Amino acid sequence: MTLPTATELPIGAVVTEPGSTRRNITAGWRALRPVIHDDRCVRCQLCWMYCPEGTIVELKGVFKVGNRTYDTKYEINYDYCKGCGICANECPTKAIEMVPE
Amino acid sequence: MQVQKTKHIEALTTNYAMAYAVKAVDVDVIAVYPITPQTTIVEKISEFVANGELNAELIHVESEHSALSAVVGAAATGARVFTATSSQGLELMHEVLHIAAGMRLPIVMAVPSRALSAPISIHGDYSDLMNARDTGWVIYIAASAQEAYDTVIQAFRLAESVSLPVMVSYDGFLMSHTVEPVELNDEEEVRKFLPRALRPYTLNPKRPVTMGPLASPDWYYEFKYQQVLALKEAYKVAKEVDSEYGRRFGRSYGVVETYRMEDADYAIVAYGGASYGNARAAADLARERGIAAGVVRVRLYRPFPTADVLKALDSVKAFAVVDRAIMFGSPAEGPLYKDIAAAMYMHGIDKPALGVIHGIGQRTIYVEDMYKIYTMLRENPRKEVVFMGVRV
Amino acid sequence: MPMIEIRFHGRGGQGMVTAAQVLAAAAIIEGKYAQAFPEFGPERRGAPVKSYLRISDKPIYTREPILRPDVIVVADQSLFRAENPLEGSKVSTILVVNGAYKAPLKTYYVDATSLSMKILGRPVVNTAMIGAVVRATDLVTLRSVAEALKKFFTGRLYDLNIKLVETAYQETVEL
Amino acid sequence: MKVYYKTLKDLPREELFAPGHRMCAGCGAAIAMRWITKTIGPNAIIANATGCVEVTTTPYPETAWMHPYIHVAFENSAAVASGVEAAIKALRRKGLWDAGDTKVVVIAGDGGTYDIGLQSLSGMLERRHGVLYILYDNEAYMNTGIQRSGSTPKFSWTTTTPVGTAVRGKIQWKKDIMGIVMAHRVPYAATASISHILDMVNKIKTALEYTSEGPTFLHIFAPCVPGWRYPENKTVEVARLAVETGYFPLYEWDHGKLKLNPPSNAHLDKSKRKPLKEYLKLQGRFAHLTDEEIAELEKELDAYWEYLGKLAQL
Repeated sequence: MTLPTATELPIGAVVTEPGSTRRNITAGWRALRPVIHDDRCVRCQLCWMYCPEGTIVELKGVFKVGNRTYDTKYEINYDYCKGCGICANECPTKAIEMVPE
Repeated sequence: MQVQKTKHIEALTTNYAMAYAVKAVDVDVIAVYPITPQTTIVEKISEFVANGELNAELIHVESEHSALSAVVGAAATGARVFTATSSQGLELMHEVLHIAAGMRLPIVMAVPSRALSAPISIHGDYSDLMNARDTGWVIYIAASAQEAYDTVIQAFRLAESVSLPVMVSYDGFLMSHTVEPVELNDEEEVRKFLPRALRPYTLNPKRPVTMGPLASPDWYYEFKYQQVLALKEAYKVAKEVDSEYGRRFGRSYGVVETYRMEDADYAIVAYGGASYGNARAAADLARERGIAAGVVRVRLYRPFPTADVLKALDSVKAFAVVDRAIMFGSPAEGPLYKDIAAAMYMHGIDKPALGVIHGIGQRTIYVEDMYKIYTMLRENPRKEVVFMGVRV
Repeated sequence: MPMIEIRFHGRGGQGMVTAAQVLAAAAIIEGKYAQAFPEFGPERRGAPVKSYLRISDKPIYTREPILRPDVIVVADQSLFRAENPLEGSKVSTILVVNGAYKAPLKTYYVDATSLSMKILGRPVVNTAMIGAVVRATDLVTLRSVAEALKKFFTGRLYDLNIKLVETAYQETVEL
Repeated sequence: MKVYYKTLKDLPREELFAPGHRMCAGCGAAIAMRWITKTIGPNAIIANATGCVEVTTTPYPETAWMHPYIHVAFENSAAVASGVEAAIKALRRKGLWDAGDTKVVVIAGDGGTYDIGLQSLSGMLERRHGVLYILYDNEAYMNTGIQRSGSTPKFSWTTTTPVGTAVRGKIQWKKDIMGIVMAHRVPYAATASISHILDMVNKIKTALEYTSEGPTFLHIFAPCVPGWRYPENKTVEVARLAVETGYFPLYEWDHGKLKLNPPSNAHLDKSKRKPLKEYLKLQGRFAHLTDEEIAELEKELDAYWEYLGKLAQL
């Protein structure tokens, strides 16, 4: 890859694209992968709240799980999950399982 | 463009002249911290703000490190900023000097120069400035209150044109506290000379950017090279700004000033008011006594005006460089001497150049001593650094 | 007019730095060039201090201390014991002194301390000495001095100082 | 504290701190950053001190920040923020500010706050700039590889307070930064923990709104996986135990009144606090502690609670 020259770069090392670390996929950091068992999820939001990377995605809609209906569902954005396991550790219903990659 | 018609001349110290320039420029944020001999600048600015003559935010910081840090923050936010310091204060700022330049912020700072501790000295020399000379700032050294006033206004224009911070320095006490006539510009005209320009990047939630990131070896060098290019550009732009200022306000100085150099055999190269002024008087004396003497004054010190200095010294038989700072342990202890020696070497010029260290800790600079330098040049032209006026 | 060099001798607190600055400002008001600077130091009240004034029709470049003064101003006679205010004087040098003092120079004197006490109620002699210098040298007009003083004093203090300058001007005597 | 968010449902949804940053897996500070950025909303400028957060979030040419962000140096983030705040004021007065009511927020670690940045913090507080200063406290210089700071607790292992035969960990107590800040008579200062998000975001919002009166301060407890030597899934658990054992009380200083917040408001009664050992035993940095040393820490903690109780009665 050819990197930009001194005159091509913005002056003063200003980073002009907000939130651009998104280009850096950190999935490769992960040894264990969290898996949400939706049937055990009670939508308490704790995983979403505590994820250091913001990788727990909250979906809105109508979700039927067994005989219960929820207006939210939680999924994991594996692009950025570093596999720390805080979500699994904090889950009160043990709905998140850490499995080897 | 028209030269101002009605003259408004005030009796001002150079420090007060700085404050008047800041007022004319309509600065937004000023960091205020006392240190001798700088203090009367920020006192006068505080008075202007207290009287409603200057619409600026004063930040009464708790140290010089914070003074420069605060104006870095304000400049990054898009404000026009100013601060001032001397001596130990400039030393305390040192870390942030590099950062301000690396972030390419158009900060203007006044530096009435003063000796460094230890032992403590409140008196003038250029040790403080010379320690800051390679930090990526543009540096002017003025020789009169009028020039210092004009230079601050030019400095804002230059800083905002090339995105570099600028220091305007001059002799501590020998100028900072000396009352002289200063012709003040019409403030409306100054503001026309310095229109508010939208800077490409500022801290603004409407256009978020990140400033001061971490640069890896793949990226860092290019930003440093950008600074090299910017200083080269500043050499050109400083001349243009000075010319335009001359057309508008009737006063310009060039980047290098010469006195009686047309037919001079021997020259003194100097910077600052006392060294230059007394060298001028010495040149007059020398000419009365049959020596074709002249003076070259370096006004723009960084970027170094190599071409102009070499041109000024082109036809002399020998010259002396007088420095009011010591670079300890250096092959030549005078900082300006070393710059000129390097410039000459790079251009294949070889002629006798005497380095003279003088005025350290404001040891009195006499015209007679300056005259002696001309006689030394005539009688024994050589390459050597001498410490004039020290008891050994 | 050739360059005139004046050296002021006083003690910290007597206002000799201001005296040089006021006269510089007066000269500048008259379109002349001037340069006023103190002998710099951390000295506090009471210490002997010098200040310098140059006035000329042409721009002034030299910044060395005044070694061969055309005028010497001494605000306090005790200074003759503390140092030698007459050092470097020329045959033509004029001495302006607070109170009668016998010196081998053309001398003008005024009882600045008494006048200051009477008019200001304080022994701050600088403005009285300004009046005496103007009388002795005619370097600037009293009108320019009055204009220059506006930068240094306001209100009642301005009025009193103008009165003091004028009174001192009138009461200055050539020895 | 004003309650802006009553339940988790009320919490701000928009993410304003981008993933892909290089903070450690399980980083406590990362949780804090997510919630700080969400809570302050987009109309704010962030000044960040040198530290873990700074180097891991701004690897040129990328940034995790979606706010206007500036990093200058280690010790001066409060001074930089003072300049930013003053600039907004001056530019607004002159009609040159187009972004409305923009807030200014400092984010700094314990090294940049307790130690090298204390002077500029004090200056900013004394001058009463309308800036929210947020300290994320991981109790050591983690960016340089776990060296002791003024915030490191007594007996803690760090690389500069190793556990040897003659000296066993840090000798001195942790500095009372909140006491120092409160002594500046700021309108609002509070402690918060990444384990108690609802409490934390309400404090962030309260502190942010109070910047219209002057400087405000938040002390956020943010555990560090490599520095404290615990498994990376335990970050929130460690933080929660710090609160529940009374090691890190949640309280706020609101216009001169100190108030303990739940669950810490019950902890003046020692029997309501979990044993300190439960907090210590999770962390490798305390693994060498003897029962006597733990007893000494407990004794000091009791004294601290007595002091807090007196403050709360003022």
